[in-house]
Amino acid sequence: MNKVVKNAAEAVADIQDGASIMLGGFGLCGIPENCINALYDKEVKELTCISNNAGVDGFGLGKLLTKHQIKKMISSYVGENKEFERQLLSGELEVDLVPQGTLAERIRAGGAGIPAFFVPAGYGTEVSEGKEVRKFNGKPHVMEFGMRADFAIVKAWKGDKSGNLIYRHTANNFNQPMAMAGKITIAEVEELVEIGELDPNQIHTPGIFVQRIFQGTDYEKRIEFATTRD
Amino acid sequence: MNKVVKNAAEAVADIQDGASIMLGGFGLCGIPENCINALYDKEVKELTCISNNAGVDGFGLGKLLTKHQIKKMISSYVGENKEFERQLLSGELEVDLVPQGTLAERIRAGGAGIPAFFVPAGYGTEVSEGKEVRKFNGKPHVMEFGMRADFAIVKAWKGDKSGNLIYRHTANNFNQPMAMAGKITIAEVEELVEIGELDPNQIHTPGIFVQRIFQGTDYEKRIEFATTRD
Amino acid sequence: MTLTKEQIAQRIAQELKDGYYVNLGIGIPTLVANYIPEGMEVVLQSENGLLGIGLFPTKADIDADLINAGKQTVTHIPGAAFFDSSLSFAMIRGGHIDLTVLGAFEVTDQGDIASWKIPGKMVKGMGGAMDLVAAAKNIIVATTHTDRDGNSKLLTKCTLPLTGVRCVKKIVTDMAVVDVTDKGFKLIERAPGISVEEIIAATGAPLIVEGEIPEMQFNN
Amino acid sequence: MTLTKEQIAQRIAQELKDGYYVNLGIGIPTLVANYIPEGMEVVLQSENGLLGIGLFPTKADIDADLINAGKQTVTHIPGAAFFDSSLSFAMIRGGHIDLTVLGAFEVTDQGDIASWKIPGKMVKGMGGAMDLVAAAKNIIVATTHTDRDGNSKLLTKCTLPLTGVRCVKKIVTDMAVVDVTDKGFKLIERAPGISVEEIIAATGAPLIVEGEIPEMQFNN
Repeated sequence: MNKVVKNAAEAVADIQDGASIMLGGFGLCGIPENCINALYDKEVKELTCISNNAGVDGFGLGKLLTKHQIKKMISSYVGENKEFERQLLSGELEVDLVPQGTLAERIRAGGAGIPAFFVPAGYGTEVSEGKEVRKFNGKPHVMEFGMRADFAIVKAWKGDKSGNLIYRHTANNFNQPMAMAGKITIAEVEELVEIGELDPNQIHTPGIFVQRIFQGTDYEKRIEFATTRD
Repeated sequence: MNKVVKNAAEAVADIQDGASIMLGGFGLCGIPENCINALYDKEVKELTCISNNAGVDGFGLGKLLTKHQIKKMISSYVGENKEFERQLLSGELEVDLVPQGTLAERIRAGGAGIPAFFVPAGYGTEVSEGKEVRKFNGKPHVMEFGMRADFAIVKAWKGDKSGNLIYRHTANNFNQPMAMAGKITIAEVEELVEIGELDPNQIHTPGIFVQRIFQGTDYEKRIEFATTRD
Repeated sequence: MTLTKEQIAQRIAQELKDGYYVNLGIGIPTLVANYIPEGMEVVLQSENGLLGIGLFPTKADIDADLINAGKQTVTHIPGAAFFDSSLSFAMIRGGHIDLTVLGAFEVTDQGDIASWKIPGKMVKGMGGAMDLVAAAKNIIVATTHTDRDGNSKLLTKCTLPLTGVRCVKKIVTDMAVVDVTDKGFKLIERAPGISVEEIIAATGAPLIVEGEIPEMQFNN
Repeated sequence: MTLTKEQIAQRIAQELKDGYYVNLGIGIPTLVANYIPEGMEVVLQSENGLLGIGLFPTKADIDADLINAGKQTVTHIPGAAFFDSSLSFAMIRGGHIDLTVLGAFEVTDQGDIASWKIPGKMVKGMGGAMDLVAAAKNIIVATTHTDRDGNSKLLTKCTLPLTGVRCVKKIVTDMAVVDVTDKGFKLIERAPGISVEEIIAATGAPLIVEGEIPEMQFNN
């Protein structure tokens, strides 16, 4: 069982045009920088990307937009990105907007073998158009579907060679549910350690969910809004 | 915001006859011993207990059975308990058997505001009788409902005074989802520490889910099947 | 005179209670954190996975792995917890948050809210707003009473795409505190120096006015 | 001669592949862990919240907080992970387990299985069996071919309450290895010294027999 790959290029080598890919991160926090760069270099196209956000101009998923590699985005919030806006308004890019909690739960459900579930979010809005609505305890709920993807690409703080992952602070976000939902899950980590070095009680993502892992390099960890009190 | 109570007696003081209570643990592993003993001493009756198992004769929930305090059990497996069997066969006790994964998910869903969801488990068996069945991707699934309880009583390894909990090894089991699903959640912990002593990245149950917490005493931690290799 | 953003936040802070878990939206709602009464313990949840938001960091403490839902760098308080997005929204959807404060383009006297999309202009997405409004026990909207053109944001029907229906409980604007009741908008307080008539004129829906309407009180 | 429990387990172990994540039920299935081929990495999942079951502990190492789904004390391997029951069944339901081995009272040539309840006698509950059989990609049943009275456990229809339908892929008994195919039971191997005729006689459903049926091979 060898899950360790050399680098991002090897990890994404079999991602083909037209693939669906989940990418962890919230804004630029906890995004799999190495793999995004590798997808950029590889010039794979027609991608369906499931990611809470779409990066910023020229960084994160915004990088893939510059080469028109993304056909469709499934996200909850896609502000902060002018090229994105341009492609959306010109019809080059398809966007499916999903409430953030529903998005997170659809991903978890996909990984957990739950094909559908009901949530209150979106009832009475355009999000519920065409969807099954049912009342529970007198309150209307919308049926939503579990979601999987050909690949899930996540970024963790530490990982071991059997694929166990630990995230740091708010860089966890969508990485943890997405790791469950990839047909193939690729994890890039800041520090790859030997098997047995992580405390089994502190694993956020057990290794069973991860098929490939490598230690990333040169993390830029760009900050969107550096806000300080001094 | 003072969540700390003195002991189990204070923690369960307002649990009334007829209450529904979730109790964490798998077999005897990770059960809230102190609170079970307090419920036994308090002689509260007509309880609906949601717990994966029903303890053994005279220990864990088996103790409450000796005083006929339980009206109904919702569990996945109730072996290892002769008094339980007797009360069930004599009709003194009502039992609702739920597949273990469905039980865990119903509890999580209850805590997560998901009123209903679909699972494959139980389709074609007596578990799916009278339930809505629907095919997803060609495979039949059964609709199951989220579950909450008046009280959830969980046992953790460490907890802080704001209710953050960390479980140890397989003593986590149902404690973590149940902590989310109590209208009032009571946590007993082996070690109660000051706020700030737990690493925020290692919290299993964030304090928002916990309304009362105390440090338990005299944990017996009885072992059902001590199996050794020597 | 109409309130400043800071005063709106200050008035909303008066709705806080000890032990509350609160989710503050982007904009004016974020400012509420600055006015938590001394000695009161209020824990702020950030839907990107943090319970226990602290102050903004010093330049030296800035950490790219620690941001709020507005993508600003933050710190965490002692006793904080980090978690993933699905657990974060389990908290929200499951009703574990005591109070949600968010901004709005429009609110109706039924409690409907429009806050995420202006057709024809850019659509940024709803983020977590739809989940928050659909599930929170208690929702306060922080907004100006009218838009830049003087049109009321308090209406009988939203003209913009909805974020949620029948969910808003209270509105704190730069002119008034308005409750959303079964019978519609009810005026609770006025901004200092603003008359009931001015508020009625600025409100695009019937407004229940019972007895004397007190001015908002600010302690500092 | 019919196989011992250990030999059934040993034969099932031949179905393992490097890198497999496996859930072993109580009884004969648990014994499969003793026959994992040397050098092969197989990770055992326990549905009570452990990925990476190790050996049974020494008396000195016994830990009440570390048990398997059969409530026996165990240890964990390096690289193990602990988690709660809902995540554990997310793994199972989500199809992340490569192989599930479990016992049965009855199995049909459609792949139906009855394994949890004998009406009139005690009902202990299904535990995690229904979740496992409904979701596993690959399910092997470990059982004796007949019950104590000589009645076949391999049938065209279960007489006992079902655990799951159309889910079992392969059955390893003390007499034979039988695949559950679209066309029904198909004999794959015989226990050493057991004839095809004996197996047919002990099987309560049609059995497809094509060509020579080899004897099971045991390396030790």
